[in-house]
Amino acid sequence: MMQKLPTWADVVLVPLISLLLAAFVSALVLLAIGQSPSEALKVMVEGALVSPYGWGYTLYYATSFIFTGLAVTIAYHAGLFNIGAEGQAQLGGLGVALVCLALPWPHWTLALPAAMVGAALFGAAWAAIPAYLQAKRGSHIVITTIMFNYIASALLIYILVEVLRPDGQMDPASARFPAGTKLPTLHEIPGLSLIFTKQVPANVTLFIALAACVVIWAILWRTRLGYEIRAFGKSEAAARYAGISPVKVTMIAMLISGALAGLMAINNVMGESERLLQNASEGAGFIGIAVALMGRNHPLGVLLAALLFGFLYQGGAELGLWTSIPIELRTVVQGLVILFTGALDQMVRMMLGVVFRTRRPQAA
Amino acid sequence: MQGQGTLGRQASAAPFAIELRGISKAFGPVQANKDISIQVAKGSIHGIIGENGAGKSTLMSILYGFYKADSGEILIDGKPTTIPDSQSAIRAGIGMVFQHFKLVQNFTVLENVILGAEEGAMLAPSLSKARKVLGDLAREYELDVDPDALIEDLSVGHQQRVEILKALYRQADILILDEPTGVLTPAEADHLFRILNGLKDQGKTIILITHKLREIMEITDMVSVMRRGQMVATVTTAQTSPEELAELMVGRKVLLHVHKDPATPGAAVLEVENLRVVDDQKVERLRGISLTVRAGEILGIAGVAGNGQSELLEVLGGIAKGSGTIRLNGKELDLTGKFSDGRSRRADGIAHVPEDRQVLGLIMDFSAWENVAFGYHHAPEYQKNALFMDNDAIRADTEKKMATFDVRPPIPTLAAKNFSGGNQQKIVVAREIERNPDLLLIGQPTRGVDIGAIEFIHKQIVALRDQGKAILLVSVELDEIMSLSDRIAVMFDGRIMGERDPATTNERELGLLMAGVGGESA
Amino acid sequence: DPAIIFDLGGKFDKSFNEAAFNGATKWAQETGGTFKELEMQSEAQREQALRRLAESGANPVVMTGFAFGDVLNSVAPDFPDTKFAIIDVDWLDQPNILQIAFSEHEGSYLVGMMAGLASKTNTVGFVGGMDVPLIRKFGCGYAQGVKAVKPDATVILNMTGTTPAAWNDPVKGAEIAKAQKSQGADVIYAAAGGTGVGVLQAAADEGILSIGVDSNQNYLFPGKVLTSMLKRVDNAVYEAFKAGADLETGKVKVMNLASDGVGYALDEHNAALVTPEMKATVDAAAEKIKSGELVVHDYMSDDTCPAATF
Amino acid sequence: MDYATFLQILDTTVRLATPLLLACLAGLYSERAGVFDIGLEGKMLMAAMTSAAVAALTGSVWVGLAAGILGALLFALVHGLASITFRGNQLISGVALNFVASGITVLIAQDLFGQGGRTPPLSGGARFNAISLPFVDSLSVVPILGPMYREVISGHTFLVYVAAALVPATWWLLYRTRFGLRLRAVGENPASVDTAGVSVIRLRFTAVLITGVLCGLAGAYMSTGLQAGFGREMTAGRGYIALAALIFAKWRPWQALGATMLFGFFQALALRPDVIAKTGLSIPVPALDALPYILTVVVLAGIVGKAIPPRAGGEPYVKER
Ligand SMILES: Nc1ncnc2c1ncn2[C@@H]1O[C@H](COP(=O)(O)OP(=O)(O)OP(=O)(O)O)[C@@H](O)[C@H]1O
Ligand SMILES: Nc1ncnc2c1ncn2[C@@H]1O[C@H](COP(=O)(O)OP(=O)(O)OP(=O)(O)O)[C@@H](O)[C@H]1O
Ligand SMILES: [Mg+2]
Ligand SMILES: [Mg+2]
Repeated sequence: MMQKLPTWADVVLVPLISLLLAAFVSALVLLAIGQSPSEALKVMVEGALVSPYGWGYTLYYATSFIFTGLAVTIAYHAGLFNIGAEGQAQLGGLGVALVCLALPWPHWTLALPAAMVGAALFGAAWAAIPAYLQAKRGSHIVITTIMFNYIASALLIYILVEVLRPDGQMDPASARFPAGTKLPTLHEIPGLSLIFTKQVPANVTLFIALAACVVIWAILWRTRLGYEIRAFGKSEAAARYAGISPVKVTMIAMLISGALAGLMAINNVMGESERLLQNASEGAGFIGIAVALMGRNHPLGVLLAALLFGFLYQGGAELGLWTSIPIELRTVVQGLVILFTGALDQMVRMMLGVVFRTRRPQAA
Repeated sequence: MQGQGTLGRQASAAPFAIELRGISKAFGPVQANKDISIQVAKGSIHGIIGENGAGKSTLMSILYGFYKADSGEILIDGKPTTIPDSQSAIRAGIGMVFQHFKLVQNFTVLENVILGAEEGAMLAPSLSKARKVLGDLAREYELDVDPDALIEDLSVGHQQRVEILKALYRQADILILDEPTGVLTPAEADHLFRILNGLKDQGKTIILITHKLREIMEITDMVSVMRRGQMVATVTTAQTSPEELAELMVGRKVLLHVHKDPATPGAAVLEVENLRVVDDQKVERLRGISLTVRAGEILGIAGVAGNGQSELLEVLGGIAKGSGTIRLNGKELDLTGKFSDGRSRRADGIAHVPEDRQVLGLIMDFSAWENVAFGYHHAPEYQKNALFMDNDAIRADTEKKMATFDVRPPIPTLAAKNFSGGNQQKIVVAREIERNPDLLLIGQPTRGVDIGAIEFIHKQIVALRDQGKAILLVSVELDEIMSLSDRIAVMFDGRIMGERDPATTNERELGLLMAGVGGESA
Repeated sequence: DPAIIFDLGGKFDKSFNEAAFNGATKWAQETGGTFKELEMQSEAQREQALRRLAESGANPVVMTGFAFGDVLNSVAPDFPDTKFAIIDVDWLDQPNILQIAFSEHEGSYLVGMMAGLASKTNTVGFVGGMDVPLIRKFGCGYAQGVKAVKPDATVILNMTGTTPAAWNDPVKGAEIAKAQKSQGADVIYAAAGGTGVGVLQAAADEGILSIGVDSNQNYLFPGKVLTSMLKRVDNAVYEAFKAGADLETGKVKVMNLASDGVGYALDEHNAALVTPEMKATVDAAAEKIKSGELVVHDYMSDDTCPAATF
Repeated sequence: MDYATFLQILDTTVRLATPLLLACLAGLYSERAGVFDIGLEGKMLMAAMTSAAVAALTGSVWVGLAAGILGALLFALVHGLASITFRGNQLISGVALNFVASGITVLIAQDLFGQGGRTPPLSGGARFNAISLPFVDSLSVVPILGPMYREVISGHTFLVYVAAALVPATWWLLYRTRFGLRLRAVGENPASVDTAGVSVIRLRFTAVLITGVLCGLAGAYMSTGLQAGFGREMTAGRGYIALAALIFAKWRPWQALGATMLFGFFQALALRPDVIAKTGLSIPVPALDALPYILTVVVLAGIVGKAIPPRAGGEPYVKER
């Protein structure tokens, strides 16, 4: 029997303990392959959090994860499990590339809004088909979005190789974007450049991501649309009773979700690589799932979880650079975090339930 | 108390088929069963009654090993028996027909019957044996079903037979039936009772859970009454009366009739002509309904559950699509297109208290204030500006409505799931009635609601009528229909069988119509 | 310390990256020095890896593969004091970059001759990795070599894919090899990084001969690998490491047959397969190429091939 | 395309369809029992690594096979714990385990062999070798069928024939035995099984463990049959294609054979751009790669017959709210 936990325990304690469990198992894995967990942690912390350089990367990754985390979050509130953020982010990258390459942009302030529209449109379009199939034909969105991830990657390979690759270039990538599309990095922003004294990949997209957190929060809890999305996500039957159109909510929620996932491309494609590469999203769509889960599907939580995963990602990269621990440790840790926060959370709750049950009589 | 009578028999007669001692069971914070003891004599039909949520199903599920009791003991034929799972219950000779059938929809009857009672690792021998046994049982007890039919193609009545066959195939001596007649027409119910009497004559023991006092009086030997998780009495049926049972059930004298003045009907508000609804499985659930509700009157729709009442409410409320014509105050409503949704209906002046508040009427995880805006979240007074909702305004409105309807506790931020059923219903009724609609659709207004709330809700309905509003009331409780309605229409199999004046009709006449016997319309 | 970044196949691809790794290890063993190393996992990491190594003070920074070209071009100016060396690239123009290009067509020509001489079916195969001009350069040189000894021979050319995944798909390599065998090929040249291991494996299983690439792969399936086209990436890396901070940059260094940058492998594992006549024929051609008497057409010079169509 | 080429492509099809078929049948058991499993990929990968690693260390492919099965079983067990015992989200558990498998296989292989997450190449008794079926030579003279028998049917490794045999075996188990009846029932309506006195938990765990065993076979085939050694991410999305095939097959064993053969055929075709080019059609290779996924979406959209999953699928069985 499930013991009901106090809300604070559910919101704070459960993710925290899940995280600790994931860390514990990761440490066991490290010990098993003959590495020192404390050494690994030290490298990760130093590489990701101690220097402005580390923060530059941690924030860069976090920016991407905020977008995909929010994408998963808004779909989740509509009762839809969007596993397709990865494919949507890839298509978003295509949108960014097409916009950036279309014109000799004079200044980034002009290119950025246009690229955002491109990213959001392409991401949303890629979410639209699974959404439509779910809304109209009841095709399970989890499976269709998985399929669409693969279709996206095949499509992108085709476009990069056959269409966007400039003559004479060997790697499957688009041409470099014109100089006028270069987004200022934190190093180039007055004020912040005092902290970030060297070139870092984190760029103005970070502020767009923060704004997106606020916007998504406002949509979900302050607008009729958000109200309808949440109601529909809790009970489709009741939503129908209240005159909320399942098709409309499913479509809109997924379109927003896809647009958010697509917007991630502003960060990595426009802000960092400045050209479209194959598999540019690098699994950030999947990490979005973990970020949303950890963040309890709340924009503030997503922000914090994105920072955590940004740390994991950057710290993991540093492990790959400076230790003999393969970078794949990062994937293992991510998997464990998802496992413990998303699938074994009930186990944590049960454990806590026992604690709270034994504690209560003493307190009374 | 008459309950002592049973104890008196203990010394002389054979051991009880079943004896439960001190059974308790909690689901989290809900104490579903509290220290329950009951004895059931061998070869008898023992009734159990109680309001919704009294704990009847829980108790029987414990006996069947589906749930584990927190404490207490079970004696079968006088021997203490532990029933940790259903397998043990089956071994102890207990069979149970659940309130919600436990059948595999896309299996055949035969496959469902042998499931869990196979003869060996191979299916073939089990199937041929079951085919033969089923033939025998069918002859013996009038339990015909096609052994090769898929469950999903069978009517509920037949599905129930499969459940009974399952139990008999496992050679159950003790048969538990949980509200078996809720889904049956009176004729099917009579058939069932013949079967039960036949089984009783064979020496089998039967426990029957039902809400219907008539059935208790008709078929049981003894009856136990439960209230709020406790066993309040066990009496010999012959020595009690429906009134006494009702009083035991709710814990105080029941008001049989609602006080109301005669109706003064005005112009027709709702006119329905030849309304048809086809469900997802392509089954026609409404087969040409025509009816009229006028201002200032309550039209009651009586009928056994599942005869199209839900579909009628849903199509009127904009949840389901249909064909035919519906006019509200003379204006024809959209039945299939863009405006055939709940939002349009509300805009047209139709309020709807749905039959199932937990599934339709409320979002259980939403707070009370969010639920008060539910369906009316587009209302201008709930908006701050073009973009944002005015949550403060909704909370203020909620406080007001909670005060008017005496919702307890009056905390707008409390989640709906944390209110009791009666208070949940009050929130829904408050939300819909306070909108001052021209037409109120109200389904099962008092299902699972305690008696105080029943009276209150009934009064609100009558008050709305007296303001000159039209009300369409659907209820499976004949008493409620009889006491509230100004006119009664009886539904059977998607049709209106006839209309009666509550002043001149009686339960017997309505019961016949509900069974599809002797209606005037086809 | 010097540093090296390996491309997607990873330093144990038994081929291109492994050759680079061997060069680095050789330097470390000889000098007792240490070097930083890094394996790419994805396209998008290239820039971070490069910057991080440059920032850490590594000098020179060597990277294997043309895929780094574009990224290096934008990173190098930010680290004017760091020297970079990049293999398989010759189109950049930065003062602190040394570009190292190999004449793979020449080496491929030699192993093509070997294949032509060893083939009994008059049909030989070529399995390329990612379909890019560089790999066509291998294929084209190979085809010219085959035709030089057997003008009527058939050369089946297949590429594994169009993305970097093509460097690391042994299953596909094996299946393509099997397909080529069924089309009659009895010698198959794999120029496909990690994918080539699958080609060599399948060829060994099917009882035909294969030709390795970049590193000496003869030992992988002794008696089954006819020879290996050596691309002395190991030497390139070794020399870059040895030069250290004094590495001469701002130019393209061409490593060809004459400078021992490419060649073919002969050792105890394939001694039985290479007859003295074969060796003599091939060595003679090699001398002619070195002397400039024989010019092997370079596909990348004009994107055409006289001996094969892609 | 001439007959020999056609046979050659079919031969490749059989080889490439085998891991899909094994994984698809694996998924069938779990999903028929009501436990969704998008973690087929991870289990295969894990099995591929453990089997190749142990085969490399012991020199015996049989010990390797056993290790592969154990590796996949370990993951199946975690999935069972998460989704059956602790009633967690089955989809999330699957996603998570795929992540873990993707990373931990490399960590372990790197720790054991220090070759960048690869195992050394397997040879001799450490891998499955092709089996020549009887009468290959004498039957070769039979027109059409003779070459077909020689090229397509004969000459595969042990696990290919195991996979083929598993199709009728699964059908028989599912539709002719008590276990199959219960398994199907628990995926449709676990309460029916529970009230019939059969443990839902045990049934589902059994199914999930069978899934583990079959994924073990699929992964072991990848690294010791199809290839000779493990390499990082070597399953390359085959677990997801198998899942797609399972939907395409509407959760039925014979149709699973058909679906995986079809998808295997696409993969085989994608390896032969020369053959496609000769047909005059210009189908880009990425389009062929994407075809299984597109077909699955088409099926899911109900355009080619609707795929109705087991009704209780994806939902943990909760008796008490
Ligand atoms: N599986 C369960 N999990 C949690 N709570 C439950 C469960 N089943 C029943 N309850 C709760 O236990 C109480 C008793 O329920 P039970 O179903 O036994 O009532 P009942 O008398 O059969 O009512 P009804 O007439 O509506 O069938 C109710 O409050 C109900 O909400
Ligand atoms: N089905 C309907 N029935 C009645 N009125 C409607 C209906 N749909 C829309 N309207 C009215 O038309 C106007 C514009 O519709 P619209 O759908 O844009 O509503 P809205 O207030 O913007 O809500 P939302 O932002 O949730 O879509 C609203 O003022 C609404 O009252
Ligand atoms: Mg609107
Ligand atoms: Mg009940």
